[in-house]
Amino acid sequence: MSSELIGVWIGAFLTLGIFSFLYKDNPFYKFSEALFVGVSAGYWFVVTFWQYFLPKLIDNLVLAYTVLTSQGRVDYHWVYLLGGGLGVLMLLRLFPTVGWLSRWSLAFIVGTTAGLQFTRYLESNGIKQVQGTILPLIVGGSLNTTVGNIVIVVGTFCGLIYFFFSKEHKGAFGGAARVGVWFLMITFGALFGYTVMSRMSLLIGRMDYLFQIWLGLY
Amino acid sequence: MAISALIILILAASPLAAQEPPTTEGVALEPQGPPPAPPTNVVAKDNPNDKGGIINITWERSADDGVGANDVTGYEILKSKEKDGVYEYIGGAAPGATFFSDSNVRNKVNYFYKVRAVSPFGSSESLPSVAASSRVQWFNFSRLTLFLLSAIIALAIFYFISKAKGGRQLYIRRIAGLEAVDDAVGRATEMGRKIFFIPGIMDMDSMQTIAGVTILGRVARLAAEYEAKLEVPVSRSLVMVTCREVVKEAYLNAGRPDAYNDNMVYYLTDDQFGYAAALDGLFLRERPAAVFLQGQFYAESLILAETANSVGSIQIAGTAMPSQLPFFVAACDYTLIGEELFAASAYLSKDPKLLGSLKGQDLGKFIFLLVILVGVLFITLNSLVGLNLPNLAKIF
Amino acid sequence: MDQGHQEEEKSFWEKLLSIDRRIIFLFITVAVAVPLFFRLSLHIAVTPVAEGVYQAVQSLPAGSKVLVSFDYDPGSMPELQPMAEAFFRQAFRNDLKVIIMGLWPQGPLQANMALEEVFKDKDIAAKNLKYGVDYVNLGYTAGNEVVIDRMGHSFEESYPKDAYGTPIGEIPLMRGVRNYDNIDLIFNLSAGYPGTQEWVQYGVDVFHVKLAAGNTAVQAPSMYPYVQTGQLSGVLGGMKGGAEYETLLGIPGRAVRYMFSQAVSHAVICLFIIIGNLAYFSLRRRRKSQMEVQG
Amino acid sequence: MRREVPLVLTAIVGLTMIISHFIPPLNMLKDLFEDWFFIIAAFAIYLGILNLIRINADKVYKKRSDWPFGVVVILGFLLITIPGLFFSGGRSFSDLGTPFYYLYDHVYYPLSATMFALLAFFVASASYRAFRARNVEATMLLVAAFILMLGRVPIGDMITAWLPEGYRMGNAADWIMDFPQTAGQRAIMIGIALGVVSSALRVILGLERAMGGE
Repeated sequence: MSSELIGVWIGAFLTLGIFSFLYKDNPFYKFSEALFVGVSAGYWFVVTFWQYFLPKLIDNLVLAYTVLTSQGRVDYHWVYLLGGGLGVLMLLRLFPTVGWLSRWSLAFIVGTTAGLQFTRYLESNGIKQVQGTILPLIVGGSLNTTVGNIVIVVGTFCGLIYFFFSKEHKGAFGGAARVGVWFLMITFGALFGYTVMSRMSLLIGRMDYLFQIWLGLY
Repeated sequence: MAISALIILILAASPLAAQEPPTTEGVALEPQGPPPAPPTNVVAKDNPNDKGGIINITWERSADDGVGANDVTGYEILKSKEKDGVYEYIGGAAPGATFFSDSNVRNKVNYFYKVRAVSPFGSSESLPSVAASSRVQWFNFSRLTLFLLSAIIALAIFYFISKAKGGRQLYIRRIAGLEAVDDAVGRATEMGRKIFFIPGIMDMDSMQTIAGVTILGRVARLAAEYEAKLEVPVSRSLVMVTCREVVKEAYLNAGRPDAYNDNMVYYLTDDQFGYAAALDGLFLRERPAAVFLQGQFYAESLILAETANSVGSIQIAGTAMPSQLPFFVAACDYTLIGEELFAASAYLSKDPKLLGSLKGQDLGKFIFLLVILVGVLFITLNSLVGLNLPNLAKIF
Repeated sequence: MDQGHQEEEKSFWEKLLSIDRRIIFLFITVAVAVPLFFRLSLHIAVTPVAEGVYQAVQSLPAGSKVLVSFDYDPGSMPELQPMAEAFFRQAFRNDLKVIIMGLWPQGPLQANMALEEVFKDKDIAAKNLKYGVDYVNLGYTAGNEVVIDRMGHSFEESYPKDAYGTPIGEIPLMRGVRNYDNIDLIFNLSAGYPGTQEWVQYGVDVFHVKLAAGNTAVQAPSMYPYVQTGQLSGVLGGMKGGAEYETLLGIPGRAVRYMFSQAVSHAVICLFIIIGNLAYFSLRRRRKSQMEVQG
Repeated sequence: MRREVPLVLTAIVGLTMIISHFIPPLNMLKDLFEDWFFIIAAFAIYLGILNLIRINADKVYKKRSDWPFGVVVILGFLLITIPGLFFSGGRSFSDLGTPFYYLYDHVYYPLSATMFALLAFFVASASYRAFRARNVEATMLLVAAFILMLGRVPIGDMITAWLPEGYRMGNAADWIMDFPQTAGQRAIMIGIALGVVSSALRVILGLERAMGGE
């Protein structure tokens, strides 16, 4: 038996293990699930080690050290020690007495995400989308585009009205907000349909694996 | 003639021709025609809006690129520190290209550039560009709109927060689903069953978790007042710590510190599906009267909502994850949609800072709505009556 | 209607609603599994957004350079792998030069798997494509959207070497490729973050490159606003998107074959929703009429 | 120290990230902070893993119910970590043919793909038991979902074949996606953008209670 074939059998065994949950919770499923939890933790451990920890931290420190020993000067790359230090603080959460120190590293993470997202969201999801909504409402010669443009402008406009919080939804304003909700619901319907599509595709993929790759039925 | 044109075409398309290293002393092939016309009008300029270190070079294509003899296989960009000095090859560009950016320059140093058109039959150089140097720009003007908008929204938020702190009542509209919080908690008390509060599966660095935890504060307060049983199973250790603080404070404020204990908030597992499966089991066993799903959810949303629905719980959900919202809307009694989640936390806590920032957000929306309205009006009038009003999509 | 009949009707709906969910699971299993054994040539309707992707590639003259970023892992293979294969077929058929990269660690491996599949095609094998000349795999670099941003200045900064350790300066295809200015189209296959949204925000909006994308079905709807603004040339959504792409190319493959299962499973879900709602409404009506009696 | 340092740190880092977006010479700081971010994020992942191992080791040690599965978790972790760190060619650990890739392909991938495939079954069960047209809004959602689900597969066009071409279910699905759906997405996107902006600002300014602010 080739290692590839053994691999396919292992994969099929684990696939059936997870699927067995559909009948009822059982030791076979519990085994597969526990293995999944362990293996996925290990997977991320390995990936973060080689792809973040090593290149971003160790490599920079090694560089700083090489400069220090070969040229005898303190290089800018030593600042990575600070980043590494903040990282180590994160691990202190495991120890109740000093666990509060991990808030420092979390504060750094929160600050970076907040700062990055502030400008990024405002630009790409705010300004760019507003620009995209500035469309002519009447396009000569194309009824489809005309209707489409009107739908986009009205839908975006009313949808935004719905998200207005400092004015009561009454009268014309309330009417617009209600139209906005309809647009949101149609959007959710579309998302719903696409999510179902996606999940079914994954199931098809697994079934195909069992029937074709494992059993070779067709 | 036809055959030679074919050969030229093949040579031009062949990857080998394009990859031949730059040579000035002709090519290995027998010359079968004149060298291409040189590129013209070479302009070198500092790359705008950066910290320097980049010069952009543009040129007009050779008369034999795409038209004429149509035999140009690429361009080579040459650089020198002196106009009549020795020019060095610094990079190439594909046929049809008219742009190259040199990121190997020092600020405030003058450079000259030439562009050479290359064909199988030789090459020809353009005249040198005028001197160009890169320099530091202290402000990125291409982001001026973004900057102004950020500033306006930030200032508005400050203004409204200070107003709210000063005791001004800021109006916030009714949010469907929030009234239901009282009913849900009351029902749990009547039925003598538990309330579960799930603050999503992400850590405290998610804005949605933070909003969810703020809502938890209010729910806990109500639970303390009604003497309902509240449980908060979480999937992150720091979320657990934060939730404990929040729930404890709520019980204290409700005058029921005795009713609080740390076991109300507990950690299950970090693993997404492990957490979902554990909650599934809890819901089935405890048959809670009410379930709150407030925070950042992923694929597990569906499993949670369906199970809670099947045991007959009142469900009040809220998330800003568009792809999970449909499941909540379809399977839960009330759902806070996107921005409503953030608004709800302000609404419930009556915290002036939250209320003020919500007002600031609304101002941002107002600006966006105004721009859309005026922009659409202008562009429609332009196309209808042929006016020449500014296109806001380009300016904004 | 007499009381007894109503009694019977109510118990029927109630029973129906409370059936063991394993029966529902069984239905889905059958709906997905059985059609896999049939080879039906279904008519696949092509959406304008998929056409947009196809045209973006088709309109490139021979020799154009396409950067393709594989931002997914095997978890999304059923949805994205058919698109990857179809893309390579179209690119090689039109003699485009392909530069492969990945923002997900497993991405470039998915590319190799797709290439392996595509090279089995006789017409493409006949072209005798050479690594480093006709296509190159730069591999993966950590850093998410930051990589996209830094590549705008220089590819070499983020990818000093290809996936096999060759410095990119020594790769014929990479000569003359400094940054996005030398790229004619970016094609992105994405299953989440980082993915198409980041390519739009950091690539298109900043460096004005042309971008087309293939997405999982969960993500695809969120990309439509970008298509409408022109930030994105087109988007393929899920397995169906792959099937459309295969149809446009005239080479029906796996995605087209899977469509029968997909169709039947969708029909079953719709049927479930209808039955569930019929039961819900008939029960609600009954409860209402009971309340009136009590009132 | 417990409260002030994190607040100040968040403020400094957040403001730097925003300002450097507009002031080109500060880009260097932004790049540095981003690198640190990845380093800390890596440690955060390690923290989660250590927690997991600790909990499972505890479970095994104290022989709690299901403790043998705790052993499986730990063995599963070692199963992929040891080859991944030591026997898979270092940085090219994920190349085709390495032991790490083999385990990934035949253990991790089938498990995770099947976990997600389970959702197909839950979608089915939820659609039967939970998705009700309980009001106008939910009805609109379900109708749109119907058109999409049927219109995106050949069935939709088949059952509407009696309609003229261009007006069938597939076209309706296209129309919904191109226009109303785009508009709805856009409203959500803009709303979320503003929500993120104001939350980010509150966090940076230390106004968020949950983050230890005043």
